[in-house]
Amino acid sequence: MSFRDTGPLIALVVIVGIFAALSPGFRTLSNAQNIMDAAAVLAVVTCGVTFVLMMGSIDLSTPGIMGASAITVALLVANNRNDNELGLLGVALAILVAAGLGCLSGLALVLLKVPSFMTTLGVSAVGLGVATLLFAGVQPNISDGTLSGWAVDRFLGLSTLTWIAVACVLVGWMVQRYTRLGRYAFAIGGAEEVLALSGVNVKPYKVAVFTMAGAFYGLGGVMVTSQLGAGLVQAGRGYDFSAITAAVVGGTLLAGGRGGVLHSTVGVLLVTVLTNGLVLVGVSPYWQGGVQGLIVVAAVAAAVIPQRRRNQVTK
Amino acid sequence: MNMQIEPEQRATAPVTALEVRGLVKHYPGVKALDGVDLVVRQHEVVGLAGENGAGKSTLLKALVGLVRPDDGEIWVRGEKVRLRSVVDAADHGIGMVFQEQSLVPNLTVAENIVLGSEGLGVRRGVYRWDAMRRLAQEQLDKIGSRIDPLARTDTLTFADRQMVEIAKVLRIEERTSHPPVIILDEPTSVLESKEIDALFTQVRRLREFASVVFVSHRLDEVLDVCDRVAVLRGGQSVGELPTADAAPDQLHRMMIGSTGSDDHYHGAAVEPPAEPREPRLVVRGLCGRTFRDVDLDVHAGEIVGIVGVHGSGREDVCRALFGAEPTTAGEVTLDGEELDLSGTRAACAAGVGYVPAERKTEGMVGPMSVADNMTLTKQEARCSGPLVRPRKQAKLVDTWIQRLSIRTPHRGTPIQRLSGGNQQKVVLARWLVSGDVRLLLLDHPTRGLDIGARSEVYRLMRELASSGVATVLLADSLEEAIGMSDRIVVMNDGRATTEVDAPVGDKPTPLDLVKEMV
Amino acid sequence: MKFTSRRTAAVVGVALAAATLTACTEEAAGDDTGDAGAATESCDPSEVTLVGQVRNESNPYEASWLDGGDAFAEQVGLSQERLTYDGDSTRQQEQISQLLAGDTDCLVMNVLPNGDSDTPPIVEGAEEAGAFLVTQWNKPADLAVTDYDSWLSHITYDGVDSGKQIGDALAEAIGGSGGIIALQGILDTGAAKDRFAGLEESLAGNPDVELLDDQTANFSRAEALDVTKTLLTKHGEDVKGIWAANDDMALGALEALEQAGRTDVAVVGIDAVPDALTAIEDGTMTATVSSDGPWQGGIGLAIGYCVATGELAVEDIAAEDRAWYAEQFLIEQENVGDFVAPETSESDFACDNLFSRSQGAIS
Amino acid sequence: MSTPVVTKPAPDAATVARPTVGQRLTAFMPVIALVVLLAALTVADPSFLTQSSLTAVVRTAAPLVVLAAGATLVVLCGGIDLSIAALCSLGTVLFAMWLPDLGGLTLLAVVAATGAIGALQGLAHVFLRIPSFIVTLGGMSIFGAVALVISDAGPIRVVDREATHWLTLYLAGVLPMAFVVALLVVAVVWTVQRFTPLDSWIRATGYSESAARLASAPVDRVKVAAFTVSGACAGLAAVMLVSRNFSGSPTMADNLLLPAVAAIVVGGTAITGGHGSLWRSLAGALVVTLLRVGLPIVGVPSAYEQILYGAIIVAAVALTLDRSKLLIIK
Repeated sequence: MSFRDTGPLIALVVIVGIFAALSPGFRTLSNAQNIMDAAAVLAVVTCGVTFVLMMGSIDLSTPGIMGASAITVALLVANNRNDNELGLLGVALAILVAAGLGCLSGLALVLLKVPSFMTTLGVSAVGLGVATLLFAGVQPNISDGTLSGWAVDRFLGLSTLTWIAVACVLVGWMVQRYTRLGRYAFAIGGAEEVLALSGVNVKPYKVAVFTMAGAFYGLGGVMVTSQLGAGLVQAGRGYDFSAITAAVVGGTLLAGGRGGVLHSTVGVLLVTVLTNGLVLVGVSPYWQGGVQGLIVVAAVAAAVIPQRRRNQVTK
Repeated sequence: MNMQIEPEQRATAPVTALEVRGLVKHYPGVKALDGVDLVVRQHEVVGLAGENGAGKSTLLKALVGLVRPDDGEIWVRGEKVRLRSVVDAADHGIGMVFQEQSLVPNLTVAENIVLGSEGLGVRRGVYRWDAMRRLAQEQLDKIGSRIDPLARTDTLTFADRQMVEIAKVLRIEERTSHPPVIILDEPTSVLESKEIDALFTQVRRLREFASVVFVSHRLDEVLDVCDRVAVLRGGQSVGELPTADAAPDQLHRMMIGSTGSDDHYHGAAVEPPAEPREPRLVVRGLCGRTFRDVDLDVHAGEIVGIVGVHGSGREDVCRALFGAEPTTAGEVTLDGEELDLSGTRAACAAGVGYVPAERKTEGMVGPMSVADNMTLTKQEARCSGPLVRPRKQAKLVDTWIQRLSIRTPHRGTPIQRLSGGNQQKVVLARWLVSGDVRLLLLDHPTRGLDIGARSEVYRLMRELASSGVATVLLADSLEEAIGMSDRIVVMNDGRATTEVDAPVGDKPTPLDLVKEMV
Repeated sequence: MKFTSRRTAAVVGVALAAATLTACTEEAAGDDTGDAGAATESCDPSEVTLVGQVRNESNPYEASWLDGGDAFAEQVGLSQERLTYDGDSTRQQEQISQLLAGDTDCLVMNVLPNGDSDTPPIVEGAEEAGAFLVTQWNKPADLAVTDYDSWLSHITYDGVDSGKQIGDALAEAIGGSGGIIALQGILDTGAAKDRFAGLEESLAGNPDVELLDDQTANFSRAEALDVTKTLLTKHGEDVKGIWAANDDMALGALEALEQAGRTDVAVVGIDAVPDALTAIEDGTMTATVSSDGPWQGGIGLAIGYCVATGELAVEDIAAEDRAWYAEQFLIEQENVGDFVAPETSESDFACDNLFSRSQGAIS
Repeated sequence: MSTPVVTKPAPDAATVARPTVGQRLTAFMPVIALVVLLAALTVADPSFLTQSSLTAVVRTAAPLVVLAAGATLVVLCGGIDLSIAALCSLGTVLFAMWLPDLGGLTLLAVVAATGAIGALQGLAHVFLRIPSFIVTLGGMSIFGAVALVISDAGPIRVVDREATHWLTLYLAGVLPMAFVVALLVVAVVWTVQRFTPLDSWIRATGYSESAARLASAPVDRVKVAAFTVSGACAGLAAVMLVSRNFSGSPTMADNLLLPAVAAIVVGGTAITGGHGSLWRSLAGALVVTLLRVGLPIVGVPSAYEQILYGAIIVAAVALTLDRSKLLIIK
């Protein structure tokens, strides 16, 4: 394990230490649970974005895809808008819709050869549009017991949503480590042209990665719906940049080819601890964003400086 | 090794494994292939020689399905084939080790070896690392390599990676029941001599169960390892030679179509300065990441070669002198004045020039024009005051295009469309346009160049030396170092251990140097 | 030679500058619409264009606003152009200026400005183009509607009052003493500030109620969930009540309480969105203050329509009806039944009944 | 076997130096996309194509053009500037706060201040070797916080409208002054770039930073300069917004980030650096503005508007991107 890999972990420990020293409220067990619960959705979303970043692409479609899946699931499980009561099947369908939207970004990337930055931006707008269409002016509130129970029921002190996130991270890690899809995503970030020379057609894998990322965002949207008890078009607002930030802070390289799901998860915890700690320490709400930005830059700088070389390329 | 070979196959008379008939390929404005013929028999190593631009790479690409010929036929074991992709070629038993290494740096060796045809290593999209490691080990065993299949590829040395490439290409054996045809494109261009020997051993091993097409710009190597050499010129086959009775000269003449000079290294000997003057470059006790206590003197008009194996630290010394690699201690003076090593700008301003080894990624900016590449460094060459004077720039660039006989359609052509030798001349010209360069650091200036282009670069180096420029040369081969240098410094494990004078007429032999290097 | 060329350059430069200056005009040439001030001739009812603009349609309150606008438009046999700007101030300005660049003779706009600072440019643009404008919710205090001819009216609810009303209701619900936390709206809006000021007034009147913490959750349900969870951890059992600057945040806080297993905390909000009303009916939420989306969507267009068609003259609108507070009610469990389905009737939008819901001029 | 006597037998490499028809077309693609979009909007609503309507479009587009133009330089260097919108918001606050004291100098002061902040980001990127994405992402939240704090989280009214009045004038009755200024910015930056070595330095840095560095191009200084100009442009855009809104607010321009980046990419500038120009971003900004204001005005319902926006923007990039310069699309 190189410093690059352990750096974010050290940063996490240091920040936890500082907050624990500053705030008695931070050191409680219930706050630890709180942090884990708060990190759940971001962890799932970041899992998805990590695979895209590993390929060296970028994904800004999170808000749209999460919004579409949040509304879809709210309309498919028992709710106040219609008589649907599909339960878990509804959840699966919502994730399917999300995966479809993710697939769309991937297809636009490989078929139209438009950079992912733009295709995902476009798909995000499409997703929000679809969500607004389905929303049709009346908030769908869910009354499905299972889904709303996810946010409330606890097992070993953590809510079901948190366990879902843990499962997602595990699945993500397995995909990254043990499947062709995951390894090829990694390889595409490392040397895409080599894959072509080895007779690998990378296009289906790229589409598959975007589809999988879409599915993760979809699950994220479902989780937000479960937390809020209602389907919101804005369910994914802000998750695009916070997920990318978390992944990068965790050591996943924007240029691709390095990092992974576990790295990103450390990043997610780091970002969540920061948000939580700043509120507990009592930093003015005005300053919180700024302090967070500063710490993110500092964390990356601390991880980068030891490896600084002359003539190094930084984009 | 060679467990797959059935004895009777080896015993039978030479069977044609691969045949190319009248291959034609046009690119806009260029006829890259203009009726090329080639025959490769089983268990034969065929050399392919030709200057850059003779059509070698296009022919190779056509053989592995990366380029679709406009006309002509490719026959594999008596069957006419159409190769649409690398996979197609592999199915017909043709595989290639690419010039630019084609391994994914952040994957393991095992993955790289099985990449694209994982077979049992992947079941329904899920990796089975054990099976994958076994598969890779089988391949590595074929070439007798001891590389750990689960090592990350970017932790390997260059030579090891080359071995992995060969192991990887041998996978095609599993796609065909026949002995495969392995193409090695410039495999030696970045290897040190010891590593080259190891590679040649591999090539001879390969011959036992495969056919090999070997491409190198080093004619001595081609003659050494091949059974037969086919020569291309201007996109046409101009003939072939059995290597048994061929000399480099003969081959060279075929390649360039005339009688070249016998010794392309030394055009005219430079008179050594009558009395010893102060050296232009004085390096004392230079330390850095990969080198320690390096001392070095270079006089004006002198070419000093630094030789050493991989890891000797000579590249880093070179970069350090240009300010592109940090130093921790040491003094460097240029013409008596202290040389600022804090960055490339300072070095450049002091009259130091550097030609990097990685031309494509570090030497030139591919999509930019010849003119812009040539004038990227010295602003005074194209500006008056802060403004660019297009006419001044054009005039100057055209002058240098002519002086160095750079073959380019126009000064505005993107440099990436030029051949390697012409690209390198542009990169060199960059330091010459302002006429104030005092020290030139040349890191493998002839890497990947054909003989014609090389001798032009040599001529240029000589001219510069005779005009008083001090040159530090990291040569592509020992012979080149010996041929070009007036003095040779041997580096070993980060230290400059020995210094050997190499005046014209009293050159050391490669053997002398190798002894010092290891 | 050099000298002369430099002189030429100077002359050319001065000439250019002069030309530039003389060519500058206050407004774009072209359509002859902008004879500043309200159109003196009245429009034929069928020629009136009705435009309703809100932040987005993915918010139940604002969607119901646009629906109210549609209902009014239907009532007078027209249709409403629905515009949304996704909470993006610049985009709102862009849409308005594009709208005003078209035919503005009989244009009626019922606009929800994104923030206080967005109102002046909208007003000035409308004034210049002569389009009839009614704004709601956000307006800088020192901008007087009576200074303008095209800006017919500004309607809002008294934020200080609503903040205070729910603050008092909350104090009562927790028995007059104990700790509460406050969830603020988007800090950069008048509504958020007024409502919080109302809470402070209420706190002054209830000295035993202690404000433990205030944080912004940007009027968002999701953010309120996270902030509330963190604040619950920080203050634990001390939290007896949660004051939220709108119902969306109150609903988020309710979810957080449910997830934390707390049932002893009173929650109040503002806006009376359907979900909040349901929550009040169920007893999980304590109080909210009504604001009536469909009515707001209709009334703005109705005022503009009446003036545009000449049934009402700008001069005839009383000064106190140019900027006024609309009627609002504190909704608690006892009276929630009256508000579950807000209804507007045609009579609400009759030209002689436009200002019936006024609670007085904005002070 | 032949024995020719020429020394240089290979055919003279590529005789094509002139761009082909296709290449020329790519250069004009952003303009073509613009015209097509305008035509489509006119078909949807014939009353859209009036002079006053077009005037309004360019007036609206002015701040976006300036923002995108500045950020284009950073993108050409191979980086990205995500802080422009937040910096622009901060600029509006600074302008509104300083105007009473500084009067006519406020514009210069704001542009200088945002330029300096941009330079600071550039220095952090260059010397700490932090990817520009991260530096400017951090900058985005830091500037947002600073703007919130100094403005006390509220809009600041600009009472003295004379200071920005000139920006609201019209040149020759049709061209909004703000747009003229935007054009000037593009023209000036382009001219400086074109007639100094900057152009080749910037492109070299964008295409291949290490090659540029080893050729002794002042890579670090060029990058810092690009960030500085990007910051200064954000300040100028801020002044334009203030002239339009008569106030400064800490979140005023925050939503312009993605449209600005979209404008750059729609213009055909490669997000990976090297290839592109400010003129392309100008056309791109107009396309994006047309989409933002045109779609709702011609009566596309909000939900469909977003779907259309997403689809058209991807299609526009598919049209304008010169893929011959890019080997791999990430």
